[in-house]
Amino acid sequence: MPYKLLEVDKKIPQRKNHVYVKHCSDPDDEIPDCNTKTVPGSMSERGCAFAGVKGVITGAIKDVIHVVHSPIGCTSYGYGTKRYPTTPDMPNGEKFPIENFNLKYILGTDLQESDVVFGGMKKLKKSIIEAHKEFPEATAIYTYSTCTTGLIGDDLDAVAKEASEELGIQVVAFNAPGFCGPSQSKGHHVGNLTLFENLVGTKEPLETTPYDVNLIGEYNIDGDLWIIKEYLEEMGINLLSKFTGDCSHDEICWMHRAKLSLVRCQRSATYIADLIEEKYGVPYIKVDFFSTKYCAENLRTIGKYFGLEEEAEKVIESRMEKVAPEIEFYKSKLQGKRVFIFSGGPKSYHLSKPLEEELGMETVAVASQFEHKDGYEKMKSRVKEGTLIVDDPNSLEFEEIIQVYKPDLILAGVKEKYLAHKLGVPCLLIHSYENGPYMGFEGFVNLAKDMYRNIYSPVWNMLEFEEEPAVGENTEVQEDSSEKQENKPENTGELA
Amino acid sequence: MPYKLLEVDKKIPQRKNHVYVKHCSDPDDEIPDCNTKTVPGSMSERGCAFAGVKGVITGAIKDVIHVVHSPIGCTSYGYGTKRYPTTPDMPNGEKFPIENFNLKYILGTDLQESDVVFGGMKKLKKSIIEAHKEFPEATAIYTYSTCTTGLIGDDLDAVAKEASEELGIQVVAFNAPGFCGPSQSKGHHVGNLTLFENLVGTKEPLETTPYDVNLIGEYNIDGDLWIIKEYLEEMGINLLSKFTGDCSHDEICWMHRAKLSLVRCQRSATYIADLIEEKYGVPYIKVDFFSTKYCAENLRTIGKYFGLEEEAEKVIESRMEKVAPEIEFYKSKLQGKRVFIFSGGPKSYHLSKPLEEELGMETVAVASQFEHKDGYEKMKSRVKEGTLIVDDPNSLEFEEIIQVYKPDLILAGVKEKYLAHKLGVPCLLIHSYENGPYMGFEGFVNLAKDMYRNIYSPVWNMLEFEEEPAVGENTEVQEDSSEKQENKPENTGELA
Amino acid sequence: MSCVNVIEKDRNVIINPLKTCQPLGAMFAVTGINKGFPIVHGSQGCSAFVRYGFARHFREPSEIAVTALHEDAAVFGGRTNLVSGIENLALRFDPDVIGIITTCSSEIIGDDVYGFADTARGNLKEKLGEAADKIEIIPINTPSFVESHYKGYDNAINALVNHLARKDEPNEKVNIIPGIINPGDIRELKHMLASMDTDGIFLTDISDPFDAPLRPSKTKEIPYYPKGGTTIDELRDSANSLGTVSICKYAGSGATSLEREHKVPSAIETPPIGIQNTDQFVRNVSKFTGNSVSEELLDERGMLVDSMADNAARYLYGRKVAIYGDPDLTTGMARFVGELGMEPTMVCTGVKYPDFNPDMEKISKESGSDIDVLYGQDLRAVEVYLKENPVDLLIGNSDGRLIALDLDIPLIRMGFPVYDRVGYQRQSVLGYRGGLYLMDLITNTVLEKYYEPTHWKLQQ
Amino acid sequence: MSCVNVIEKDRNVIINPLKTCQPLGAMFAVTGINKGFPIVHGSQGCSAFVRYGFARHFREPSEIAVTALHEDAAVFGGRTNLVSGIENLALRFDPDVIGIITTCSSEIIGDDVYGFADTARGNLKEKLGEAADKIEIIPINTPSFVESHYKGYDNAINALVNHLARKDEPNEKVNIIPGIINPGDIRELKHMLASMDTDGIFLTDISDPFDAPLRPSKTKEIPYYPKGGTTIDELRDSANSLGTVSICKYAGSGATSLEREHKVPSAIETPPIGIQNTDQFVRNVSKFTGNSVSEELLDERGMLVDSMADNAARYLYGRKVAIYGDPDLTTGMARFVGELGMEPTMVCTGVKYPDFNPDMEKISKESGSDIDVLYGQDLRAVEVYLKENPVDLLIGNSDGRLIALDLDIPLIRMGFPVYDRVGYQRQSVLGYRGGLYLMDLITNTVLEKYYEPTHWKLQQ
Repeated sequence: MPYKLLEVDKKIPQRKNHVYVKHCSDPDDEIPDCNTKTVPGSMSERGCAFAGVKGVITGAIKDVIHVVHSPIGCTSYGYGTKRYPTTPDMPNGEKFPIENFNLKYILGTDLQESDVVFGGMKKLKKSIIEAHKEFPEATAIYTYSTCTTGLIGDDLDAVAKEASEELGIQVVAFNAPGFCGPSQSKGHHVGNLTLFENLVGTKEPLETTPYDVNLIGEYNIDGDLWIIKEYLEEMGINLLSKFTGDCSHDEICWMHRAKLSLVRCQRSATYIADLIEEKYGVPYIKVDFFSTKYCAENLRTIGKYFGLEEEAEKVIESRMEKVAPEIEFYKSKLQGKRVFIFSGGPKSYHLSKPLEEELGMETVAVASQFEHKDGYEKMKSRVKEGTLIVDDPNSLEFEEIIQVYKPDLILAGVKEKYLAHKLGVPCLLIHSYENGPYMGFEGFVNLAKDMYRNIYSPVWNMLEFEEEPAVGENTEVQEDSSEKQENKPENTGELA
Repeated sequence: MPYKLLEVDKKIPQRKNHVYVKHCSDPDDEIPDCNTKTVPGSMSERGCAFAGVKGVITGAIKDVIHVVHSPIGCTSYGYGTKRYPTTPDMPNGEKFPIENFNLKYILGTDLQESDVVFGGMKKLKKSIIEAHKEFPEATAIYTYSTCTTGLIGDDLDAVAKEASEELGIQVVAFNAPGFCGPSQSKGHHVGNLTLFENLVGTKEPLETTPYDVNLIGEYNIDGDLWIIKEYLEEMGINLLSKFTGDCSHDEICWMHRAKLSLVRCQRSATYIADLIEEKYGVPYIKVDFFSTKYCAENLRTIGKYFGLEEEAEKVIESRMEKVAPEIEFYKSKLQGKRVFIFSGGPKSYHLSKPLEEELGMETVAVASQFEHKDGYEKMKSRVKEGTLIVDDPNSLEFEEIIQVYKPDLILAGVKEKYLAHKLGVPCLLIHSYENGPYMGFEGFVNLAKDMYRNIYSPVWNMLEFEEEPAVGENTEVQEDSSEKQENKPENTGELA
Repeated sequence: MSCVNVIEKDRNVIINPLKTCQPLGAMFAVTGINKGFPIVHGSQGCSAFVRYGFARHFREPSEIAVTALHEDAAVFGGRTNLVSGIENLALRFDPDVIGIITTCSSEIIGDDVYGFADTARGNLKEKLGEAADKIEIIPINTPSFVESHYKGYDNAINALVNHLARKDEPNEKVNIIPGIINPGDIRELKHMLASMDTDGIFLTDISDPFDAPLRPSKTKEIPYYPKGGTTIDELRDSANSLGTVSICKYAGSGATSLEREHKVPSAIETPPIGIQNTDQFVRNVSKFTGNSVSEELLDERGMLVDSMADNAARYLYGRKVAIYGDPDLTTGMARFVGELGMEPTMVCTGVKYPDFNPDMEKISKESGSDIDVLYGQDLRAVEVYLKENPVDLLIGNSDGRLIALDLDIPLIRMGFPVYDRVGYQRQSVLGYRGGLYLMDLITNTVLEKYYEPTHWKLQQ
Repeated sequence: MSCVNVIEKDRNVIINPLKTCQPLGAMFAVTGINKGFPIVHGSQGCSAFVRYGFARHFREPSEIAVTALHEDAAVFGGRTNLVSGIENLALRFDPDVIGIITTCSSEIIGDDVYGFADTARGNLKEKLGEAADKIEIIPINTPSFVESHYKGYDNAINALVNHLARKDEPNEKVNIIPGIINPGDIRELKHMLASMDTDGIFLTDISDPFDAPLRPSKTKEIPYYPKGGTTIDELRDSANSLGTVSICKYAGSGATSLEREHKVPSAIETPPIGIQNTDQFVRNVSKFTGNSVSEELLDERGMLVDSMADNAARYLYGRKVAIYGDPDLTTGMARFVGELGMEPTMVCTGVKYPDFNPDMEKISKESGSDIDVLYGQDLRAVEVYLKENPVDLLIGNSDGRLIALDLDIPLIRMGFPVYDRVGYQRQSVLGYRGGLYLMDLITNTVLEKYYEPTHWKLQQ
C-alpha cells in the first residue's frame, strides 16, 4: 500500500494519491500525483504563477524595471521578497548606479475599478513610459500580467511592443496571471519561454572564450551563486551568462553563445536549457552543488567536459581541506537526527541523501510544493525505504506528519516555520535560508551549522515549566549540552 | 529687611543670613553669608573638596593619569563626570595616543580596612608605579588625598616625590580631602596652589610670540574653550597655556612665559593668576565671554591690550552678523520669562544681566553653591531690585523659591533638574549644559535656544489630564504654540 | 503661519506601494475571531502572499484557506471551488466562523458568493446535521481594485457586525474597532480598559492569534489554532454594548452600522498615540461607561509626561521627522511627534481619505510645523522628497529600510510590516505606555546617531 | 569539557572600577522606604556624588541628607553634626524612617552613631513630644573601606529588618529582597507576584521613589517626596511573612536574620533573569505560598520560549558575549546568554563573593562555553582582555561605553548606571517579560550590527 490516506485527509480522499510511502517492490514510476490543482479550502503552501515568474525567475536580474499590471496587491506582494543579492557589476565592466536595484524597487499600475471596466492598456503604456523616465539607467522593462489583467483581456504584448518602439529599450511582457497552472511552477515555465523568445540570440557577448558556460537556474539565494562562480572561475571557466542570479538583462541575450549550459535548479529552468540546445545546439548538463559530494562530482563532470580535470581537483581539494573537519564535527552532532524536508521544488531530492550520507541524519519525509514527475522520481530514488513522499502537503498533513514521523528538524518555509515551532519542532528556512549561502562546500557547512544550531538551541529543553524539577535540575547539567560545543570548530565561512 | 528667613528655614534660622533680597538702600557689602559650612541634615547641593580639585580643575587635562588615594567610592565617583572634551593635540605637534584620555580613565588605590589600619602609602606607591606601566604615554601622574587618607595621615607628597624620582616623570600630590573647606571651592584653591607650586616655571615653551596668553579658569565644558580659542586665534592671539580645558600638563609648566593671563572662571582660578602675577609679573585681566555683549566687550579689551583692536572688531562683527537675527528671534520668545539661576559658582552673575538685556527675560532669583564674597558682590550688582540672592540653597528652599517666585525656567544642575520638573517647572542644565557650548556668540545662541526649547516644550501644556477639556480642546489650537515657530530661524551652530 | 502643503502623485505608475489590496484587511479581521477562518476566493497567491506577510511580521503561523481558482474558473465560474472549499474547511477545521473573502478574480468573474455560501450551508447541513448550524459563513466583498487593505478591513468588520450582532439585554461593555494594529497594541488597549473597570469587545482581536505562546503541552493540534480572538458570542453581543470606539478613523463602518441598527453610540477617532490622542480615547471610554479614569492610568500618563519633560526639549526639539504608512498610525504619530517638540515635516500615506488632510492641518497648527503631505503616494515619492528635503528621522515600516540606508537617515520602525527587526509586534505604540516606548525608541535613536559622535555630551 | 578560567587582578591600582563603596547601597535601600530618608554621616561629597549618580541613572530627584563633616569633626568627632543633622532632617521633612549611614570618615573618627542616635531621639522627644516616637532612627554601619556597595545594601536591609521586624499575626505575604535593581524590575516582580495571587513585602521598594509620575496637581511639595516605597508597617510585618526570597544572592543577610529571629524561611538565589532562573523564582514563591503558577505567567513564559525558538538559533547561536557588572546581574545574564545559545566567554565582576565562581562553573557546563572569569576586576581589565579576545557583544553599564566605542563592539546596556541612553530604568530584565525585552534588545543589536551590512539577509 504505497499510497496513504492520512487521518486528516479523510474528508478529502483525493489527497491519497499525493501521499506515498517508498516501497522497494513498487514499480519505479509509482510516485505521488503531482502538478495538479490544489484541493480548495485546504491550507496549501503553494503560491501562484505570478509569484513563479517575478518572485523566482526575473526578480534576480539586477538591471531591469518590473511593472506589474495589477490591482495594488500583486505589486505590493511582489516587492523584494526573496534574498537575491546582486553586485553592481555589468558585463561591460561598468557599475549599475543603483545598488541592489532588484531588491529595492517594484512598479505597478495600481488598477482601479474603472480600469477593470474600460481596460488597463493605456494605463500600462503610460506607466511603462513613466517607469523609464524614473529609472533611465535600467536596461529593460519587464511587465507582468496578473489575474485581473488576464481576465479583462489586456494585451500586454501589444503594449510592450509599442512602448519598446517608443522608448528604444526592450520591453518584455510576461503572461502568467496568478490563476494559470496549478502552482508557481507555471510561472517558471512562462518566464523561461518569454525570456528565451524575446532575449536569447538578440545580442552578442563582448568577448568569448572556449570555456564559456551558462549557469542556468541559479538565482544567488543568499549568495549561493557567488560560491559556485568562485569555483568555476578558479577552474578557468567563464560564466558567460547567469540565469538569473546576479545577472544582467544583456547576459540572457547572448546565452546562445555559451559552449555549455549548466542547469542547477532543474525544476524552474530546464525549459530554457532545452530551448537553447534545440535552437542553438548548446548542450546542457544538469548539475547539483548541494553537499560536498554532489558538488565535487559535478565540478569533476564540468572539468572533464572542458579538459580541466586537474583544476577541478584543485578546487575540490582546497575546499575539502577547509570543510572536512567541520563536517566531521557536525556529523557527530547530527547523527541519527530525523529530518523532514519540505522544499518548494527540488531541494527535497538535492538534500535528502547528503543529509543522510554526509551528516548521518535520517530523512523521514520529503515533500515539495510544486515538483513535477521527474522531480518526484529523483526524490524517490534518493530516499530509503519507508520514507514518506508528499506532493503539495497542506497544513493539517504537515501537523500529522510531525505527529507520526516525529522529526527532530524540519526544513521548510516561513509559512510553515512557526506552525512547526508551536508543535515543539525546530524548523529551518530552506527556501531563502537562515545563515546562508548553503550551496557548495562552505555552503554545506553553513547548512549543517544552521541545522545544528536549530536542533541544539537550548530552548528546546525548556519548553515547559516544571513545578517539581528533577532533583538538582537547577544545579545539575545535561550531558548533552555540556558536551555539545566541546570540539566545536572555529567559525569559518560565515557571511552574516 | 534684606535678609529673609524662608518658611522652610524656620527650624534652621541660621539660614536667614544666606538668603538676601536686593534692596537699593542697602550698603554695598550687604550680601548673603557665604563660604561657610552647610547646615547638617539640610539637602545642600554642594560637593566636596576632592570634587573641586579633580572634578573641576585637573579632570580637564588631557595627558595625565589620576590616581585617587581612597576607598573605592571616591575613585568611582571621580570617573569622567564632567563634559570636558579634549583634542589629542599636544604642544609639540604630536598627538596623544589615547582619545579623550581624561574622560576615559580614572585610577585609585581601592583602600581596604588593613590599609586604614596600617597606612596606605606603600599601596599608593605601588599603584603609581603600576599606573605608569599601564599608561606609559601619560605625561605626568596626579594623586589625590581623600577623607580616609587625610584622616589616617598618609603623606602623599612624600610618596609623590619618591615615585617621581623612580619613574622619571612628574608625580604631583593634591591634598584636598573631601572634608576640607565648606565646599568644592576649597578643592579649587588646593588645585591652583598645587599646580602653581609644582608645575609653573618648570618648563619653557617651544616657542613664544608677543601675543601669548594664558586662558585661565576655562575648562572647555561641552566645547566652550574651542569657541573662545577660535576668536582669539583669529585676532592673532596665541593660547600659550590653557588652565585647564583641553590642556596638556606641560602647558601649565610654562604659564610664566605668557604676556597676559585671562581669567575666565574667577571663582576657581583667580588664585593661580594672582600667584603667577606675583611671582613672575604676568598681569591678568578678568574676562567674561558669556553673552554677545560681554563677549564683545572682553574681546575688545583683549584687543586693546595687544593693539589688535581691528582684529577684535572683525571677529565681533562676523559673529554678530551670524547670530543677531537668531538672538532677535529668541528674544521675542523669551521676553518676560522669569528665570531662576542656580549655578555652581559664577554663572549666576555671568548670565543674570545678559538674559535680561539681550533676551528680555526677568531674573527673579540667583543662587550659587560655593561662591565667595566677591562673587556675591558681582551677583548683587548685576541683578535688579527685589531679586532673591541665595547662598548654598537646600532643596526645601529650592521648592519654596519655586512656589514664591514662580519662575518659568530654572538653570541648575542635574540633582535639581528633576525636582524642578516634579513641581512643573522646566529646568536647564547649566553646569555641564544640554546642547552646548554656551560661551561666546554662537554659544549664547545655543543657550537661548535651549532655554526656548525647555520653556516651549509642548509637554508643559499637557501636564494634567482634563476630564472635560475646554470645548474643542482636541480640535482648537493654542495661539501660543501655533505661533511659536513661525519665524524660527534655521538651525545653526548646533553641535549635537 | 505654519501650513500644510498637499502633494499628490503626479504619475500613473506606482513605485514601492504603501498599501495593498482589500483582501489582506479582511483576512486580518477574520483571523481575530476565535475559531475564525478566512477563505479567500481567488488564486493561490492571494492567500500565500498574505500568509507569508503575516508570518514574517507577526512571526506566527496563520491559517488562511483559498479556493485556488484556475483557468477553468475563469471560464465556468468559481462555484465548485468555493462550495467545496467551504465544505473542506468546515469538515476539517471545526470553525465557528468562515469569512468568504472575494478578490479581483472572483469579483470580475462575477461569482455569486452569497448564493454559493447558501449552497455550502445546505451541503454542510446534510453532512453534519445540527452541527452545521453553529458555523457562521459570512461573505465579505473585497474587490482588490477598489481602494486598499483598509477598505477590506472596514468591509470585513462591517460584514461581521451586520451578520452577527443581535440586540439582546444591554451589557456593560465597550466595543473597540482597533484597526490594523499589533498584538501589543491590543494588549495595551485591554490594559487601559481593565484599568477603567471596563470590559471590551474587540472587533476583532488578533492579539492572541498573532502572538501565541509556545507551550506544546497546551497547544491545540490537528487542527492547530491559537487560543483567543473574539468569540462569536462577543460578536453577537456587540449590539448590546454601551458604545463603540473605533480607534481607526478609516474603518468606522462597523461602528456606524451598530449605531444605526442597534442604537449603540459611536466615537470614531485617531488611534490613541501620544498624550492628547490617548486622553481623548480615555474620555470616550469614560463617556460611554461613566467610569472615571483610574489613578493607575493617570500615573502612567504622568510617567510619560515626566519623561517628555526630560527628553523632549533636551534631545528632540526641532528635529525634522518624516512619517509614512497607514493613515491612522501616521496621523497619530505625527501628532505625538509634535507633542515631543519635533517637526513632522513630511507625512506620507498611500491612500486617500478626506479626513486626512484636515487632520494634518490641525497638527501643523498645533506643532507649529509646516507639513508636506504626500497624499495617496508611494515610497518612491518619499525617497525622492527626502533627497531634496533631508530630515533627522524617518518613521515607518520595514519597506523603507533600503531608502533609510541609502540616505543615512535612522529608521524608527512602526506599522506593518516590520520584518528586519524583532519584537515590534509585541510592543504597543498606543496608550501612555506606548508613548513611553515610542519616546524611548526615538530618543535612543537620536542619541546613537546624533550625540554619539560627540560622546561627551552623553556624559550628563 | 567546557571550563572556567578565573583571572584575578594582578595589580594594586584599580582602573575604572566596577564597584563603589558601601554607603551608596545603603542610600539606595533607605530610599526605598516610604518617607524614608538617608542621612550620610560624612563629607558633602558622600551624598552629592550619589545623588548625582541616582539623578543621571533614574532621572529622578533623590533626597539624601548629609552631616557635612569638616576638619573640626576630624578633631573633635562628628557628634554635633550628626545630632543636629538628624534633628534638622526630622523637623523639616516629617520622616518615618531616618537611616544613619556611616562612611570612611565617621568610621575612622570612631563616632558612636548608636549613642548619637539616642541623643537625637531624646532631643526630638523634647521638641516634638509623642510625635517623635513615630520616627525610626536606624544606624547602619557602612565603612567605605570594607567590601563594596553590595555590602552596604546588605547591611542596610539587615539593619532595617533587625531594627523593625516584629513578630505578630502571620500574614500571607512573601518578603522580597530585590537587590540593587531598577524600578522596572520591581514592577515586574510585583506583576509576577500578583499573577500568583501573592502580596509581597519589598525590602525595600524603590520603584515609585525612583520612577514617579510628573503630576503637579498630586505632588507632595515642601517637602517633596514621591509616593510609594515600603511602608514602615510593612517593614515591621516582614517578621510574619510566609517566606523571604532574596533575588540577590549577595544581600541575603536580612533573609537570614528573619529566618533566625522570626522563623521566616528563606530562599537566596540568583535574580530571575532568563527562563530557568525565573522558573526557580516562581517555584520559590509557589513553595512559600502554596499558590500554583498562573496560566498568565505560563503564557508569558511560552511567549519567551516562542521568541527564543525563533531568534536564538537563527541570529544568536554561538556569538561570543562579554558581560561585566554587579555579581548578581552578571550571573543571571550569563545564564540567559547561555540559554539563548550564545557563549558568555567573559564575565567580569568588580567584587569577590565565594559563590560567584561555582555559579560560573555551572553556567559553563550548561552552556558548553568556556568562561574567562575576571574576578574582583575592573573595566580596564575588561578592555585589555577584549583587545586580545574579541567578542560579538558587550553587556554592562554605561561606564563601558568608551571601551565599546573604541573596540567597535556593540554595548547592550544593563545594570547601574546607565546614563547615555534613556528609559532603561523603566525596563525590567527580570521575569519572562524581562527576558523578552532582553532578547529583543540583543537580537536587534545583532541584526543592526552583523546583519545590516548584508541587508538582504533581513529580507526574510
